[in-house]
Amino acid sequence: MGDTVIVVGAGLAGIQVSHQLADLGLRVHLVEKEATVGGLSAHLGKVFPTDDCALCLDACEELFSGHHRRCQYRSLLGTQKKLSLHTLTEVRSIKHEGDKFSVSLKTTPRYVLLDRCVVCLECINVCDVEVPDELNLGRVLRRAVYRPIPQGVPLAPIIDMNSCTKCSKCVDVCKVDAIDLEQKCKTRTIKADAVVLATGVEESSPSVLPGYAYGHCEDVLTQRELGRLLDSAGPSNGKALTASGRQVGSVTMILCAGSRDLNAVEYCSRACCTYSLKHAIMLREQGVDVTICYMDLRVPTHSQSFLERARESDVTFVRGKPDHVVVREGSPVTIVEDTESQKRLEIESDLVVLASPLVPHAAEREVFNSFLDKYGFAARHNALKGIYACGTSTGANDIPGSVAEANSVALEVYMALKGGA
Amino acid sequence: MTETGEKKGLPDVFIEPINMSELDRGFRKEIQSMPNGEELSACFACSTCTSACPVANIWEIKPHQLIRMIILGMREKVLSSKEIWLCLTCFECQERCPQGVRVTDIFFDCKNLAAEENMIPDSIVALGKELLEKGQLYIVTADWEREDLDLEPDVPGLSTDAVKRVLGGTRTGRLVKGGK
Amino acid sequence: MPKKKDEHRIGVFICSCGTNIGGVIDVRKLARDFKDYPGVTFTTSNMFTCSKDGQDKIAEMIKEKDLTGVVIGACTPKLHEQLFREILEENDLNPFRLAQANLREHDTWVHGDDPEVAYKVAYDLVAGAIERAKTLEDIGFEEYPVDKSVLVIGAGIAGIQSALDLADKGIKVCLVEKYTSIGGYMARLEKTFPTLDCSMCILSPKLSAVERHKNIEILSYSEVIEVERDYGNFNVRVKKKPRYVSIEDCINCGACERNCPVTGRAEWNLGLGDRKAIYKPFPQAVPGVFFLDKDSCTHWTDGCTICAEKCPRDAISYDVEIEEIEIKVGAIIAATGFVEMDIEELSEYGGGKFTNVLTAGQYGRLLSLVGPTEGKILLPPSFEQSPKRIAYINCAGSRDENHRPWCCNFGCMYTLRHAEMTHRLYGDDIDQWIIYHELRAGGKEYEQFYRRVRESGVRFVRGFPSEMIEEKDGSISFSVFDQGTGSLLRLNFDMVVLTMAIDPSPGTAHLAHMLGVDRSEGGFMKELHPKLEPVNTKSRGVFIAGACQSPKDIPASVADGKAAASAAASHVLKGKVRVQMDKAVVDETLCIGCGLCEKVCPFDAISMTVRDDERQLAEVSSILCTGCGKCQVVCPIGAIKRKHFTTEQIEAEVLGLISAHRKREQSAKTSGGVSS
Amino acid sequence: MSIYSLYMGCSVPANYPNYEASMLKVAESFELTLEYLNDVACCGSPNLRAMDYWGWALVNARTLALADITEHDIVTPCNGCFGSLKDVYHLLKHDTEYRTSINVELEAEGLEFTGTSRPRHFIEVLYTDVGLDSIRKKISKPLDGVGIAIHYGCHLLRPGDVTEITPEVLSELVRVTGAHVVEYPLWKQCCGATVLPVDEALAIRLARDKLKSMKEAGAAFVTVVCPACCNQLDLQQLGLRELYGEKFDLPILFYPQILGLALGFDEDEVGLGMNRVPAKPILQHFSK
Repeated sequence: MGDTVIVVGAGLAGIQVSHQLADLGLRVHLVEKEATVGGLSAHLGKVFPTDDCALCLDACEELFSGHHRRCQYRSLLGTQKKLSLHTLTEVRSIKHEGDKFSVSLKTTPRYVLLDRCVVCLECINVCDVEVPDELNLGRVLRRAVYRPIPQGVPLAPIIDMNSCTKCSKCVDVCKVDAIDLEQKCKTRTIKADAVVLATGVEESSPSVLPGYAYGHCEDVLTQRELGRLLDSAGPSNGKALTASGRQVGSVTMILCAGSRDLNAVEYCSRACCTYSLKHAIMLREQGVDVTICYMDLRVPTHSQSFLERARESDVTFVRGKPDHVVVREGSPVTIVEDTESQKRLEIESDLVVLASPLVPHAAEREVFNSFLDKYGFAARHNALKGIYACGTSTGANDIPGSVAEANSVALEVYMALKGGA
Repeated sequence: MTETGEKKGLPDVFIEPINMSELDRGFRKEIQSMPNGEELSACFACSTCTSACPVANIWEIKPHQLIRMIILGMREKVLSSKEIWLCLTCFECQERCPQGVRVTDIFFDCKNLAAEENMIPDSIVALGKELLEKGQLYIVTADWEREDLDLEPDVPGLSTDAVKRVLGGTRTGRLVKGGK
Repeated sequence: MPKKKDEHRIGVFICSCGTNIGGVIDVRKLARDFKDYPGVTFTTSNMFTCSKDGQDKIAEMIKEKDLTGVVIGACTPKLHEQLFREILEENDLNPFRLAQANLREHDTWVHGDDPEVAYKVAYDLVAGAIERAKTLEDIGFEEYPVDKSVLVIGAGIAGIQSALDLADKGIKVCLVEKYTSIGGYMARLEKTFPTLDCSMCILSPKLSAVERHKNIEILSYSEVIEVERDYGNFNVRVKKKPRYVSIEDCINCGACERNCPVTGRAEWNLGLGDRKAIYKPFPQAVPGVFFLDKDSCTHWTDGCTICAEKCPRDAISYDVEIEEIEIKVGAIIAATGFVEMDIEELSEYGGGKFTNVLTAGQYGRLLSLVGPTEGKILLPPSFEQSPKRIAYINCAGSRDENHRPWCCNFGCMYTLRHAEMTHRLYGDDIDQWIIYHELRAGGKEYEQFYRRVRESGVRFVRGFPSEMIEEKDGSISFSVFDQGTGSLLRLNFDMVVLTMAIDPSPGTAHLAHMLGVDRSEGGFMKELHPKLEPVNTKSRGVFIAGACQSPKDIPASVADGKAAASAAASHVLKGKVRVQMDKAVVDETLCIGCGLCEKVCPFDAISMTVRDDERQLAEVSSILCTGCGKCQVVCPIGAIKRKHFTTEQIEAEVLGLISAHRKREQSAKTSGGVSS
Repeated sequence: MSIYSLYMGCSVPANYPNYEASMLKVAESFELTLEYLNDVACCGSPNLRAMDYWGWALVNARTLALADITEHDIVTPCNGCFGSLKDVYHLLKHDTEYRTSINVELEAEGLEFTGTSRPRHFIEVLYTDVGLDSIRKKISKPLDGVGIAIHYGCHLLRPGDVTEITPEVLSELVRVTGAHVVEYPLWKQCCGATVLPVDEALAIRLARDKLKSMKEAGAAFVTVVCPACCNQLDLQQLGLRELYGEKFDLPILFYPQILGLALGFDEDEVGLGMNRVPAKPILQHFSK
């Protein structure tokens, strides 16, 4: 048996499994379609249940020998010789050839050469193009050459060719010739002995449920978007502001906004109750009134403290699922029946935040179709030997669940390739 | 104080709970066997239907409560409720049910069961009577308007006999005859 | 500038931490203000000192300025101290030459509303750190060998999974189980949710795999009684209780059980029904032999020897003594599982008093084909009649401040499974009601399972039941306000099943203490970090898996078992453990052998040993020492010091802090203005 | 040239000949042949459905069976009729048992429900079969962007899986005339027609809220495609003025009236004078 493993997706689970496999001596290619690693967790700001900064949360090679926190910048690149990270890279096809897999990868250009860039960021300073930063809800501007997440790995900037004018100022200012505006897509094929799917989940767009006025009213956000607002590196430095820039005084959260719903996603997304509570507590710390409309609060025991803290900090809980959100004088108003008081409430608030269901990334669907169930999640044990899955690619899960699963998959892969002793 | 000095029973201060014996176990199945009732049991009481309803606010029993009552078997209470007759039939509740329960359709089913047991507002029976007698709900009264617009004076194509014939033998016929 | 020998060359790096620090105080100014501070060679500030840019800056300056110490004003050392130390190490400066001032948690997060005060505090903290940095010494590390073997305590599904995974990797495993058979709670289940797979069909291949594996030794009916740390390894004493039936000789003929005249309460069936004094708990038990329960057997009171007489192989012997064995392992996995909370605590539900109030675990035994009723739902105690109406009460004792505030994590699904199985067996003949107040079905395919159960006609009432009353006919009545219909219901059932709150197994507290593992709410064993190290503990080499950490369902327990195996394997396969020597050390020239330190050490790391010159002095085991510093405090003459936090170093820091404060006060008085 | 079986129901011909006439005019200009379906019965919606589901299903199945003979789709301008036909059609399509028992009854008249003829709402025929492009080409007098609020009517849109019509259908049709579609908060809300026999006050209240919402959102005119809705919004407006002194002055027009005017018909041809709230002011908004 060979020893090459391809891990698809560099979220927390993918990073975890890659590290462990490399640590055990296997050759690992970690493939990530975005420009930086971290997956959904990198957008969630603090993460539950410990309120860590998600970017510090990467497990590392020394996971088992003492300390447990190291940030992503160091752990991944350079330290592990057996681990290659391929960002901006997608899997185009997987072919089964005997015991091996032939995996075809396509890398879209970053236009900044990773092996040369020293991250002086002069290029960003000279860039004249300013466009709304989509990652930060379009509320702030970024340059055509930019870093999607300032601490994201790799640290080098990326050029957005859709807005770049090719004025070449960045090329001129770069002292190490790290910018190549003519970079082309690259494809390559890697022979692997095992493939681990850690493709993860993303928030689905709430536009399937038009009743919640998402896209119609700028103050109706998803939890991920709220996460950006509450992130100190986000568009308002962690302050909750409305689209018009006003300090938010009240927030209404709608849980299961599309989960457990035959019109959208029939399963339970599992993690949203807890991160909604986390955001609620963070908002309460800013003095914001928070109302949470829910059906069942599904908080696992290890996150139970969030529910208690939310109750103690006077978050209002309304047990009922809102049918719709109307916009009155520019502000969203949530219409809900409180089944406990048996009263219909019209909750006026500055923001409405939807806990949109977590769904598998659409991009991978086609390539991996034969390994996926009807929702697009990977089966934990695939019929095809040599294909493994972990983290949220097997079903919506929270971080502790993903990490535990990644741990166990690493050992499984190792044992399959290296046998017993 | 009672002036007559008659002995009265203990004052009625407790709200009597609904006793299990008052619950009709078959009610759920009865509804489920009616048109569009199959999904009834899928309800998990999220109350989306109630918040979707434009008029539930003035109801004593809310739409989601009616559905739960059907599931638990509170037949009498559901069928005698005035709420089922106050349903706008606008289908907003049904449209938004996350579990695919056909709420409005189920209320139609309830109304049919109520009608079968003569628990039906007089005004609805009156409408039935009109329909049965005239064969249509609306009668042309201003045929000059139609003529002005080059239209036939009578309702084109409408056969009043058909309605009379068909409905005479169904529940409408029985209700109208039996009256109340 | 002339350079003196032994001069301090300290670099000061102030982090803005985005806006966490920089949003409150002017970090640039703070860095500038230390430019001329005695001993400081270089100062700077940056956006994220922990970022690559920040790290590179530190590395560059260590080399360029030949720094003797690094001071970082940033967040709590808990977060990035290790990272910063590594930068020092990579650049040939001892990692312990780092002093970190916590400007975020200790200052800007507290004084965010008063930037002026925040700035002053920041200045003082950094000054203290600089003074401390001047006194820091180089600290090295030591290595100890680790044995390639693991002790797994508890043979439920998590422990079994760990044992198998480890054994497959060629690691010797000793699997200790308190009960007479391995298998744990899962072996009691008839079917598992959400697929309704037969539980034993999944489990029994694992049981026999464990039994046959050449790398696994099973110690059933045994308990760990002592754990001693021997540098990299553990010396563990295990008490093997006598089962009075020889595992080697018993041929499973059952003659002993058939002839035994004594009955006892069937523990395996959670108290439902009886068993003999000599018995086999369930057909697929491993070890697959009989077992004599001394507590119910009358041999020791009336001298009965029927079973021994009937045994064709002389496998039964009454004079077996408790045996204690000692084993040496490189790592330990605790997987001791859970129990249902004692039903008698729930007097409001008639727990333990009303015959027809059962726990969900007991109900599960009724559903088992090898249980007391062979899979039929029958009313205790006679087990003749089927109930017509069953109520399941979810969260019985759970999420209840008066009982167990935590969620049991699997009770909702467990109840749904029971309802579904009962429905499949009895259809509409049994009217089933689930009284719940929140339905937590957050796992793969769980929501869909919940829907199937609703559709099967089970009735759901959202609310908590009132006190229960036992009617004359043995049925149970209670009231419940149903939030779904908004009405108060008075209900009556033939059988009430309580989905009990979950406790850690008895003995968990004692075991945790022996292993040096913390416990969390409810007495469950505590992990090192819930996210990244869910199976590691603060005790190096000790791992936890499954429901001993918190209530868990089967998939989570299996994943845990695998993860713990993976962690333990990584630990023992390295063959050695590295210990950083930032521990307590004894200055033997000063020590007077008073023994105070030995008394206060909470980790038994200090012992009094006799030296060559016959003096009895304190000695510290560096692997046990956690560096808590208690000994340093009690030592009457300052002979024992916790390295890296010596009295001198702490004093230097405090004095630096105070003098910076004083100086500022002074200059404020003389200049009359507000100074930094 | 397409042929359709036309089912008028009773309300449109009895109360709103202007709707009927304008619809016929519009159909004619797009070469849609609408042939009156004969011997059909009133749909009874929705009160008949409430008291006598079987009778209601039978009456409407009979109508559908009559249309099946023509082999043309059955077209109606009334949301009530549409809802009834579509619902029964959906039921019989999906519930074979029910269909069998219905057909047993219909056999007496020699009829059978086969499902060949699909129930269609007139505006959906305009949208799908004629198409926005063809309509746009024929418009000779477009509107000047005046704000029109749309009251879709519940039974046109819901239940969505039965009616298979989305709000865009009517919005696009209104836009194509050159009007501006005014969005208003209560756009989905019911006009209240169903509860009129049971709770008149509630019905009036619903109509009034609806009108208020439209007015406040800046609507100058309102368009409807259902006689019952028109009753509630147009006729009730007069009552609201008389009884409560609430003046909305919101003219309520049937969609074919608006389209007809845009196609160049004169006001009498679309019966503009018959609208209860004077609708003539809309004429000023068509280009000359």
